[in-house]
Amino acid sequence: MSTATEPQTVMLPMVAAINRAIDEAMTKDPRVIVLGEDVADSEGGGVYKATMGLSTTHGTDRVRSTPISEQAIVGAAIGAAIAGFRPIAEIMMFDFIAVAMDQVCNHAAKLRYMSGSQTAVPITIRCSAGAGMQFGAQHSDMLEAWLCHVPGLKVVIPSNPADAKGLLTSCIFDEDPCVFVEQTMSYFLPGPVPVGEHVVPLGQAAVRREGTDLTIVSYGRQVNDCLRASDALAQDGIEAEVLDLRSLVPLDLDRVLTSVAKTRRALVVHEAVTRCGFGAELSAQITEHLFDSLAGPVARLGAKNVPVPYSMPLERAYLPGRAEIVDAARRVVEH
Amino acid sequence: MSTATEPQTVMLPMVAAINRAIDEAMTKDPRVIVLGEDVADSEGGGVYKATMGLSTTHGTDRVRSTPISEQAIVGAAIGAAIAGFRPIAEIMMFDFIAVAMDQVCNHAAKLRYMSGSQTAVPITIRCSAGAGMQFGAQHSDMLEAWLCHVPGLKVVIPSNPADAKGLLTSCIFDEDPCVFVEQTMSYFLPGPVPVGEHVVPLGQAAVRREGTDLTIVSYGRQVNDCLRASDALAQDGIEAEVLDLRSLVPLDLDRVLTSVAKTRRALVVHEAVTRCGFGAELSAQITEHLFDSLAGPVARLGAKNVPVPYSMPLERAYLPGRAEIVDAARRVVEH
Amino acid sequence: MTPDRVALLGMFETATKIKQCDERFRLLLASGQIVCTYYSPRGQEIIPSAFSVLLRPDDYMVTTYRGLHDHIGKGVDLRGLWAEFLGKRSGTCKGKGGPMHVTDPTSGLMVTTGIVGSGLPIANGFGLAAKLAGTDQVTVVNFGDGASNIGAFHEALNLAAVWKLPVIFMCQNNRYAEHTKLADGTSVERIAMRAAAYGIPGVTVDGNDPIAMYEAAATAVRRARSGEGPTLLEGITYRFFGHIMGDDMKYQPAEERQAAMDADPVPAFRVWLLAEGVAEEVDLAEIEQRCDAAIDDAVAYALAAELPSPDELEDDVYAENLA
Amino acid sequence: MTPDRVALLGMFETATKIKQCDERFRLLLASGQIVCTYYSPRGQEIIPSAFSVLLRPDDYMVTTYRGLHDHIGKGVDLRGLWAEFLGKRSGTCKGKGGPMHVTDPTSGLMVTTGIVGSGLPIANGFGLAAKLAGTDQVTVVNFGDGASNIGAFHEALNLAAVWKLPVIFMCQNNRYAEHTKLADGTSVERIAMRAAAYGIPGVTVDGNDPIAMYEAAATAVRRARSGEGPTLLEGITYRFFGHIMGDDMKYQPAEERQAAMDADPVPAFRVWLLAEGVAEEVDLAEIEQRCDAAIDDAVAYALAAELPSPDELEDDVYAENLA
Ligand SMILES: Cc1ncc(C[n+]2csc(CCOP(=O)(O)OP(=O)(O)O)c2C)c(N)n1
Ligand SMILES: Cc1ncc(C[n+]2csc(CCOP(=O)(O)OP(=O)(O)O)c2C)c(N)n1
Ligand SMILES: [Mg+2]
Ligand SMILES: [Mg+2]
Repeated sequence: MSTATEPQTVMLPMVAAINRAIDEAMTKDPRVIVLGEDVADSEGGGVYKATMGLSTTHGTDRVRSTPISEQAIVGAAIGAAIAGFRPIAEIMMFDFIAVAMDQVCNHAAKLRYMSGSQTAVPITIRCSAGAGMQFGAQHSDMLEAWLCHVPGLKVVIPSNPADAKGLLTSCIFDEDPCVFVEQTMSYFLPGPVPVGEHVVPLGQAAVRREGTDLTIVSYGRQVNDCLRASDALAQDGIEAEVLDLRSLVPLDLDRVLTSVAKTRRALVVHEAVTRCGFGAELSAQITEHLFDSLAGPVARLGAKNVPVPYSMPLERAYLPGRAEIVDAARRVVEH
Repeated sequence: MSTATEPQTVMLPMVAAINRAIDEAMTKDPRVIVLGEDVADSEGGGVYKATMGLSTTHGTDRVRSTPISEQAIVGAAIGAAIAGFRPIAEIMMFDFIAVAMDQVCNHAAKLRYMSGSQTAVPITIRCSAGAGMQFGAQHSDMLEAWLCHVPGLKVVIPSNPADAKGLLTSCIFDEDPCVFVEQTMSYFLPGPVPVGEHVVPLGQAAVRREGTDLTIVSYGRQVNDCLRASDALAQDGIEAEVLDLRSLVPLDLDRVLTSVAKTRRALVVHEAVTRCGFGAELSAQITEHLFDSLAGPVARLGAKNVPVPYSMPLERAYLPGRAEIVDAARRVVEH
Repeated sequence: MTPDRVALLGMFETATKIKQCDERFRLLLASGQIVCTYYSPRGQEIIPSAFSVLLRPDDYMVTTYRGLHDHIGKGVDLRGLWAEFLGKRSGTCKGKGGPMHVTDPTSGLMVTTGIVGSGLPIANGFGLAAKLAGTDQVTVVNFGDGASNIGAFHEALNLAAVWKLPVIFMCQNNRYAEHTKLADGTSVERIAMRAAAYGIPGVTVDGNDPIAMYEAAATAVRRARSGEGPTLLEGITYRFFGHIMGDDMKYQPAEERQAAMDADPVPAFRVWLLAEGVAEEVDLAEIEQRCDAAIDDAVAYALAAELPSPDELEDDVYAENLA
Repeated sequence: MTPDRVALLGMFETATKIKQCDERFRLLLASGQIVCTYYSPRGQEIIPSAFSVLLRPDDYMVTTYRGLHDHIGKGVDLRGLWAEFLGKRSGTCKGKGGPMHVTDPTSGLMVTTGIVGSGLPIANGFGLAAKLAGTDQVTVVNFGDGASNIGAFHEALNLAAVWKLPVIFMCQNNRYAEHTKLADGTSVERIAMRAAAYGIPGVTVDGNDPIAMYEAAATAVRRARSGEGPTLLEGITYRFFGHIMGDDMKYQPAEERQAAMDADPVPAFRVWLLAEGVAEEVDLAEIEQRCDAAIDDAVAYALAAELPSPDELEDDVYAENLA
């Protein structure tokens, strides 16, 4: 990288990339507002500092700290969205969405349909999420499958800082309600992030690694584990193609099918509990479309079917890790 | 049926079978209590009369009408259960569980694990559910997949009055939190119900029809549609085996695999939206276990991927019906 | 702020239209000519009538499944409304929403929800939008006495108070939540007493008294419009025909119901208008005929309208249909 | 109901144990000897100390992530507690729950929840159980000022009032909800004012004043135990060390924090006990040494204890492991 020319990218942790996306969206469009617990600078700019500086730059009218009232937060976002704003509502941790599921699923998701498209709910709900920090069972869940089961919602999970910026920008300007899931374990990992406007469209998976022997489909921070696992597999002569879905709804099924048609073997990896996780949907869809060309069953690797345990060795055993990915991929190839 | 001997069964609609199950459980065990909106007789014994007579028989201490406060209802049930009672909490319609998801999923489901089994939450949550009554998008959802994704919960959906009685009895006396889903459209369909103690264990699927050409796996009222569809299929020489899962968690995977190993073809049918529905999990599991013996991909038939519409022709098009089951089964066999 | 003649006649017209609409619905339902879930608002006509003459079309309203009176009061077109209840394609929401989910942005009727209490947090969003946009639009959200016991009520009132939102929380206290008497589920005698928990005005008024209701609503609207913040308004009323059409109403003492029906607010309003000399018999009869005609027209329109086609099922889920 | 000498010394012992435990946690965390999420209760010792001498082991308690002081006050064994915080197999909950989810039925500490406000509805269930079983057990549920803005608070207080449950809603008002000042998120000055919305007693007390706190708690306990129903009790206190260990506390004015620490309730209590002649220096020193020794023992036990094995992961999800 030359210092003489304006750099195209800067190294930023994901949490800063998210901050930039919001900042730039707010600068570009006065309809973008932010609401959530502790989001304003007088409250520290968010517990993970994702909204730091925004209230100072854009004012506390547009960046509003709220009481601890998730139904009120999402409800206010919905009403303001119908009335023409583009609210970004923060639910501090994904597990807490459980107290607001009615607003999210019975209202945000359904109001366009129930009104025959007379109203729209272009909100973005940001949630930090996931295990790995020893926060225990109520601060560690990945619940994207709940939301993917609800027609009307879009569901987005970035795997790296650049995508976090680009996908969040898409969510903010999308005409439909989007849930944007930010795995806390990824917040502080740096990566190159494009400076200035950067949009990653929803519904476009990325091929993170090309390969011929199996397709590993993943999303969120597990993509990185899949890539590292692929390096290990390559040493054994197994070439994995790694797909990063980026958004689950809309789903880039074409890209998935193209890859699996080529490799004839697929493994789906995600952090959420396996039972009724998004991997089940993917497995079913891949099988429905490609049964005759598959060399073996689509395999799934997710978390164990237990509440997230506190103690570190248990939490480690709960999560799908690199070693498990390698093992699962080997079994897929050996079928 | 002879009138001289005590009949083994009586014809009852499902709602009455449910009433009997609760009545008998309350008679047998003083720890069984009921709470929910309008459940006592002064409030009419439930909007569908499922709890009619119970407060008169067992007293308003044990059959308690509540305010409209689903979090308070489930929370009170949880606390009382930990303290030794066996509460049956009614959530009037399944969609409304969205306001109580935190109590159900973060608490009822997790407290045993989080306490290292020092406490247990033996509650039963009853919900009337499902589309077909033109109630529109907020009174018609089938959300069992949400709950199956939550470790710690059990999920039960009866297809007929006898099972409703026997399965509900199992739920009430189960040591874990059970969600018992009652499709409103089935409430008033009569069927033979065993008189007196009748227990159907959780985790035992029933073969409702034997067949050799494909296995149709279903649960709840759609089992009956599958049976009628099978009659139509039989006229074309297609013999479907129809399985009624009865409980999704625990799942009688053995029974499913035994059947599909025999027929080599499977179709999963449920009322819930297909995307990320329980059918995805079943499809994935069947494929994982039986890939090499399957003659074609596991097919899924659920509701269309839209909020439940109000207008009758739309609601009909939304739901999987008998004709769609026949078509789907034909496609499965033709693969 | 007493209502002038125009306001009074406007209120009477709204009340009459609601009453007649309800009567027509119940008639057609009872005779089997139409089929739909129906939550009768009969007996509760006065509250929306007051707002009908106090709100502008660009003011926002949110209501519930028991919303027909509010829809009419806010000015939702009767043809579309009837067609929506009958599930027709030309209904307000293309037949997709139905009676519990009427939306009509043209008249400012923004959301009708079937989930008890859930309209309140959303109403705050409309209030927030008005505040941020710097307009003086007011939002009215209607809900029942029973709804005051659910969490969303509490969160919404607190947030509205903290943010001083221009929202009127209109509790239509008809003394029953489905089959449950007020006192059996609610720990205060007057819902408006709960305003003390949020430091905002809480006002209880006879919701069947046109003057009292108008004055209380006018005060709340003025307060909201001038940026002074939210009000919790409680109108005491009564639901004549049970929770839902078909309901056996056994839990409602017959005498109590009879007493309420004897004090039917719409004919009482009529008598009062004549007695006070606000209008002549002929004026009121003309209003009644106009309403009748409008309803005849709407019913005929809705009955003749087409049902949607199954092809339309998958539209309107997202801005663009997903693959 | 003034506390007698035994009660006062009991309270002092609890307060001391909490303070020392907290200091040890922060010391070991700061030095990197242990790692865990930690929500310091330092500054809030007096509230649980009052309950520690007023409740029986068979009385129920529910608390939150900021629960260490309540755990100690209710009598959770220190060894198990320390082991649980450190994720050890011999922890109270086998290391599966962790600091935010301590359960210890032996001492009556029934639920510790990490979801703001969610303990309140569950506490009603314990109250209901006691009522149905005809015992005179009391349930205390602790929560913060911020929690009084969430829906579950409202639903729980209403239900407790309607059912007259023997539940004490103990709001530990430490004036911050994470980083948000009370006034910025809460529409009333005193949380106890919200009791009016449920027709139950609402009492605000200096939660750092041992006598006032004891008296208010004793009144609420007596009321609950004698079947008179719930109380909303608000103890004003202050959180010395931010929301969570590691928190930069920038949102807390330094002077405000300093003033609170200057009025540290535990040494103040000590001074008062001596000044009033309730105890001699030697009595208090003995208590302090006893606490210290107990903590030494618990820490040593917890540090030496084994971590759970991955084999244990899938146990305890259901009564019997599913296939
Ligand atoms: C969250 C939720 N719980 C329960 C219901 C079922 N339900 C529909 S209306 C109603 C009673 C509401 O009473 P109230 O608020 O007084 O309104 P009213 O019907 O009297 O206008 C109930 C319990 C619901 N729709 N939503
Ligand atoms: C439903 C929910 N929303 C948000 C959070 C995140 N959170 C944890 S503690 C807290 C502040 C609670 O403040 P308060 O009730 O005053 O208790 P304190 O921490 O001061 O003891 C918040 C917002 C949560 N745990 N649960
Ligand atoms: Mg009512
Ligand atoms: Mg606090």
